[in-house]
Amino acid sequence: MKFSRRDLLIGSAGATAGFLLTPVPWKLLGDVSIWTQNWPWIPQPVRGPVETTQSFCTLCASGCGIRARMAAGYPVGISGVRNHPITKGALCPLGFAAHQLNWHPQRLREVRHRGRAASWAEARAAFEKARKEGPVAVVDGRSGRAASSVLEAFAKKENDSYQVVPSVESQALAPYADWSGDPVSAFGYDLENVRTIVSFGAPLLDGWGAPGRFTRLWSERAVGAADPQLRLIQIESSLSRTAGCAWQWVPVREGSEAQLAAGVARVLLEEDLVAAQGPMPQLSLVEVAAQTGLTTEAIRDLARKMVENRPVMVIATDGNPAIAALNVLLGAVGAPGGIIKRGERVQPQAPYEASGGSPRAILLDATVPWEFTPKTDGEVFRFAAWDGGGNKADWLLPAPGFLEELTDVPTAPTSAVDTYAVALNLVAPPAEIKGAAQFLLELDPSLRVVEQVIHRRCEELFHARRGMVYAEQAIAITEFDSAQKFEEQLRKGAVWMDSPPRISAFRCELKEWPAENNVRQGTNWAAAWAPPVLPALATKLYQESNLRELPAGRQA
Amino acid sequence: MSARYGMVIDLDRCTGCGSCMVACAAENNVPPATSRATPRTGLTPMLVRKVSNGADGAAKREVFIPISCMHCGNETPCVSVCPQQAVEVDKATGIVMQMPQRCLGCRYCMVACPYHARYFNWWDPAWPAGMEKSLNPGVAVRMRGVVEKCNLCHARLHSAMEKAAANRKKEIDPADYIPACVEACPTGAILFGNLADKNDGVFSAAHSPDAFRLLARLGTEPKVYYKSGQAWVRALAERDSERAKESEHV
Amino acid sequence: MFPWVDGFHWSVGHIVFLSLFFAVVLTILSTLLSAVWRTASDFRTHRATDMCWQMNFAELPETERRCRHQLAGRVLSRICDNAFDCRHCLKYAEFAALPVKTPSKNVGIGYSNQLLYHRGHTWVRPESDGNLTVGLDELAHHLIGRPDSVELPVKGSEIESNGIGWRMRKNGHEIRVRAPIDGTVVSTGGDEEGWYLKIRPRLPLDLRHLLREAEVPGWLSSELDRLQLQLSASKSQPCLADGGTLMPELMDALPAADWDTVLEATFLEV
Amino acid sequence: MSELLVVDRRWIARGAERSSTTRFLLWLVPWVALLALGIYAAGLCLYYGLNQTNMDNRFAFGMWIFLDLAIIAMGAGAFFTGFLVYILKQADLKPILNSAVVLGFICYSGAVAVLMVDVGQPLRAWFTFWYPNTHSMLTEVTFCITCYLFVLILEYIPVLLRNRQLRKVPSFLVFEHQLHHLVPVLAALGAFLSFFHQGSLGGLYGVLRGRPFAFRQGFAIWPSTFFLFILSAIAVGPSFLILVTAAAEKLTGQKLVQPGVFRKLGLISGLLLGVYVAAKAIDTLIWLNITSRAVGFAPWDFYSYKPFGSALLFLEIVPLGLLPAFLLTVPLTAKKRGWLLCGAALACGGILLNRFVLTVQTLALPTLAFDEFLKYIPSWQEVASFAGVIAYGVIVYSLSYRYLPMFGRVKGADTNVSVG
Repeated sequence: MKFSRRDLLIGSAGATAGFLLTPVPWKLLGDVSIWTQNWPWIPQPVRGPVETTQSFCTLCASGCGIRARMAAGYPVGISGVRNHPITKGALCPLGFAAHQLNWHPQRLREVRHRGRAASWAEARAAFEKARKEGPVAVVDGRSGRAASSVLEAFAKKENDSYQVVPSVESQALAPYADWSGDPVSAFGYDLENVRTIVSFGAPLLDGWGAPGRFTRLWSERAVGAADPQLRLIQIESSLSRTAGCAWQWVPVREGSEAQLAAGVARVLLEEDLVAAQGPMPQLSLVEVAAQTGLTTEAIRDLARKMVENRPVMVIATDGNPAIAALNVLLGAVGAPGGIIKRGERVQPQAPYEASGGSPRAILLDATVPWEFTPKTDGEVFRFAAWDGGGNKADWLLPAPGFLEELTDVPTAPTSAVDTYAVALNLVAPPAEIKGAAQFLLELDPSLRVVEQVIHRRCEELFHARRGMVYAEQAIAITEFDSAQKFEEQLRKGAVWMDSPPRISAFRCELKEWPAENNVRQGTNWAAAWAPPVLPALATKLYQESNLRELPAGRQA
Repeated sequence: MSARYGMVIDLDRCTGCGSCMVACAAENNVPPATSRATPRTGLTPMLVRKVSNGADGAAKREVFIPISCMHCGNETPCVSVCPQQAVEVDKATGIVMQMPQRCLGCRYCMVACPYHARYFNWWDPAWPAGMEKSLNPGVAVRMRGVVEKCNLCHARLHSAMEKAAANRKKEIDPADYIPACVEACPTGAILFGNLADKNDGVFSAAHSPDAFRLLARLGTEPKVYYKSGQAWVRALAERDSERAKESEHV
Repeated sequence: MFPWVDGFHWSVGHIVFLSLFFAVVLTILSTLLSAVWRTASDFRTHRATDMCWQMNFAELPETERRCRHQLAGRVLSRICDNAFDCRHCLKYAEFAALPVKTPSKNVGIGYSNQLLYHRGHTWVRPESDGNLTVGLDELAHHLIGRPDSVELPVKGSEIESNGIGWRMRKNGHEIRVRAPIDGTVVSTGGDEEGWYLKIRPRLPLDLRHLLREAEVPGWLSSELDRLQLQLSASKSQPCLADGGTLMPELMDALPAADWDTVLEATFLEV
Repeated sequence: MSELLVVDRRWIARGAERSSTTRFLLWLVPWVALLALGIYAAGLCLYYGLNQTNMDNRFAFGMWIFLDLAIIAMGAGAFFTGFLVYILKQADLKPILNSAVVLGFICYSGAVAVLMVDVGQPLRAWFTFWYPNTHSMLTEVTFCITCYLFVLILEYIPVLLRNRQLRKVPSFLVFEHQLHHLVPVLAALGAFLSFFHQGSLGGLYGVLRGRPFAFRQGFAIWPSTFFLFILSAIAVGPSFLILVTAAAEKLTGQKLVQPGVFRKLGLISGLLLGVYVAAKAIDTLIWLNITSRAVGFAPWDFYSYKPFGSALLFLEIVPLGLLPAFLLTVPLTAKKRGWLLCGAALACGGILLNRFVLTVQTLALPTLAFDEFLKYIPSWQEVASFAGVIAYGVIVYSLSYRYLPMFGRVKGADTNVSVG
């Protein structure tokens, strides 16, 4: 039998029709659709039970309360804690994606020596060798933590230096420390009681201090009324986020903020708007007007508005004494709604200078801002969780990342009251990770470990019997039976807050009006962001939208 | 249950920090940008847009307008255009739901949306190695080639309903269902609730004299309201409202 | 799509839309299937061969469709509209009665007045036993010469006039020779025998459609003209040897000519 | 090579004058290269995703949709000529029917191919059939175009089977004959389907409530653009047929159709174009003064952005609308081939511009008060993919012209054999 073309045609048509009648093509069609919905190369979340744990964000000194949703041992979602007495549920945009940071491609997972892989033993040997040659310096980015006390103890023991890099917000408080003799760490802003805030470029609504604190106050007291309870006057050369939201924006010429402060001081004194009598600035009002680009009338108006609704406080973006001096003039130092001195229940460590000459090695804790570069001839040992690249440190030592380390959270730099909290190591760190305190403890096992320090501090707080514990509800510390119960509560994510301080007037003596130095422009949201990298989702803000610029020196 | 979930966003309270955008992306497993992504190819189901009043110098003012899906309640533009029913309005909640696994990626709905609140997955979703462990287990990752948008954190609504069902309750506890952006806003600028409930805070806020909706004249009944005490901000609601006012003066 | 598929709604719009869609799909499918079905039934009822011939005939150039009466000079000009099947021609009798005007001339190729010719260059010779012998005419023989192979129908098979009588191959060209009459093959010959088929004709016997006598030289000379044109158009070599006598074994002699076209025109293919 | 020459000649209809094999191959070379580039570009888009294009979330439809709409309008000649020949019995247009079918097949298959690259998940294309949303204009478009493509294939098959070699297979020839008998059914079906999908392509944008530039009021469920698109498509289809046929005549140096066919097509095109322009003008007035005003959009919201000024609207209505309508209908110009072709070209240009405005300008214009005017320039992948479709069209048309009876009875014009 021969196959003709006709047979072939009929055969193939029949086969096609027959095939369509079988379930095969329809099953394949369905499978294709399911396959396209679950392409194997698309990552899918690991399904499983989700538990919620409360802790604190330790990426900056603000110590915001966070609720971490944990699945399979990893955080899968971060949100704020509404019951936190200071941050009240707010987080900065980066905090919401902070749980991704541990997986950042720049994550340090091994010891690196000048760009090459090295071991902890080598790092330890190098550090010990330097320490034998002379003093070393230990630099802490956030003093007051239990780990800080380990660093300090280590340094003091053999007459090494212990240095502290103050936060941006504390730098602005430095003049008051100079004038009063009290330590900078003791000062805070009594934002809760102020009615007029004059900000000289401080990004109050854009990453200044804890994100929840001032923004909440502003939202509750400053928005929506022509004559609000809280007036925010922003003095800034460009329309920043804070300036845009301010009750009044005073656009001054860039860098002339200190001159404006002098002008305002002159008006305040000349028009007897304040109780203080002096000192009178050198600059005349006309000179100030010329330098700031404002009219003399605008300056007079500003000064009058400042005292219209008291108490008033001036907040600077750096430690410019001319601006700080305004607070002295306005009587906003050591008064409600001004610069106040905290109780300092947990004493931060004061810097300690070694006497044996320049340090042979410098150890930078992971809290030290990435931009901070010490001047030294010796080797630099930098602890960091992420490698920001382009750093001069000789040794890069992999430090714990987000939620990978047990640490306590002392009072935030701008806070008006003392707080204390404990952030647990919720996430198991990669194998090679070691904190600075742990590193030093290995060198000197006689030091007290972080956990012991926290334990000791809890006991001290418990015995002082002051303040409240903010857990699900606020509980007075006096209601706790024992220090142990108190510590347990803290370890569950509660925060202790001191009773509102009695305002103890402290004296700032101003002999003459300070020189009007140039003022640094307002730092933005990310300046306070100590890690050298941004969470992956920050691309939403600077790359996938026009909302923000990528901060200089940072990468996502 | 017959709710009409919606939001009232107080623009005077928005500082443009961007927390809502990041919290939204984290909650919904939105991937970070690839190196080539731009503001026009990004994935931002919640997007804060910066709008200026056009003046210079001291007269310049800016406002930040968070824009997500408006969950239009009438003639929902994206629903009727989708060729394969990948978009639908949930009758029980009023939420406009996007089903990515049904989506063909034709992008007709994006063309239809006057608010540009819909986003196309131009790239395969990718995270740095290991970061998939940080994904939210409640939400499936979308694949390349489909459209996505805000679905008012439907996974949260789902778990709130599960919780209510476990407690043998018909209605969910409003405290259990708060979308990520609402929760994230540090100034509490976003009010969320049931617009059909006269006792709900959003109802009165939506009916306050300062409240307005974007392009309300299109008649799509968006369920996201905005609020501002500033006239120039309210004027952003419609395209020609400023001109209309000018002509009134003439 | 269907009531049991997700997304189906019992709404008027949905039902109307899908009904229209299914109606369209059914129309398309039934159009296709009915064409297939009709094709199959055409083959079943043996209409297919005739249909093919009719369609091919319609595509032939006018010069190849001239009426036998024009060839014989009975009429000035007439195009056949019966696909060369005079058995169906209503005017046949009328024209056949007219006097022949073309003087019989030497056309340069042999033919016989005893043979009946088909336009596909076959001849038919009635035999005494009532069978018909079919062979290739001289012109075709001159063209092809000795075929490389011949594929004849098996004994007992039916052939239909204008259908394929037999196939030959020559120099890579397939030649399908049209059968001049309907009938059953009783024996097969070949090139050597000088005939190819012996056919028992289907009754009643009607050979009216075949060319005869005065029509043949007219037809052959016009065919020779066509050949000369076609062959000289492609190649400049002479094909008619001295004074209009056709060279034998032309396909071998002029291998470069456009034989596809020549053979198709000769054997009435399109 | 000589083998190829023989095979090539063997497939060309007997007596048809065609260029030499070498010339034909040389003609094909650039188009095949372009097609290969197009396939490569489309492959990039399918493999790496649509990030290869310059479309984005705001310009979600780009050049592809514009050109799809345009070529589908141009392909309307297929159904409209079929409608004229078989339903309205305009037998004198029959000689051009096959070429209209081939042209329609090229336009529609090309458009469908581009659409398959244009969607993010081509493997899910069948979802539209499985879960159809019958309210969507795109569903209507998808259903009708797919069905119509099958109709076109069925109409193309008889042309294909009439090839010199294919017709030698008796079953092909008989099938061709039987299918050809049923073509009036297909023509009616094609007219029905085309009516709806040309319309729903217009509706595609007309229903966009969220895009006041495109949104139109209408009748029943269809916006006015639905009807304008049908009208404009049947107006431009014959013009495009004229242009392509004239181009084929120019390239082959042969007279393919009688001048009367051009005249008739031109007249039909011109008259319909006139009606279309009038309807379009009325629609524009209603839209500018009532529809878009009602939702807070004024004419200057649409026409104050360069380069999309009101000049574009004028251009579309007068020089590319009224003018060709006159050129194609007024005997003085319609009689002259040059003017006729000019009119047809202008008519095609007008419809191209119309589709461009509706697709691209709609997306470029702001909707929110704080939206900016957008720019979009297609990427090379987009351009190359589309150029590939053009090349595909040229190749299919060239092959069809060479091997198939495209223009009535090819043999009729054959005068190789003189009467002896």
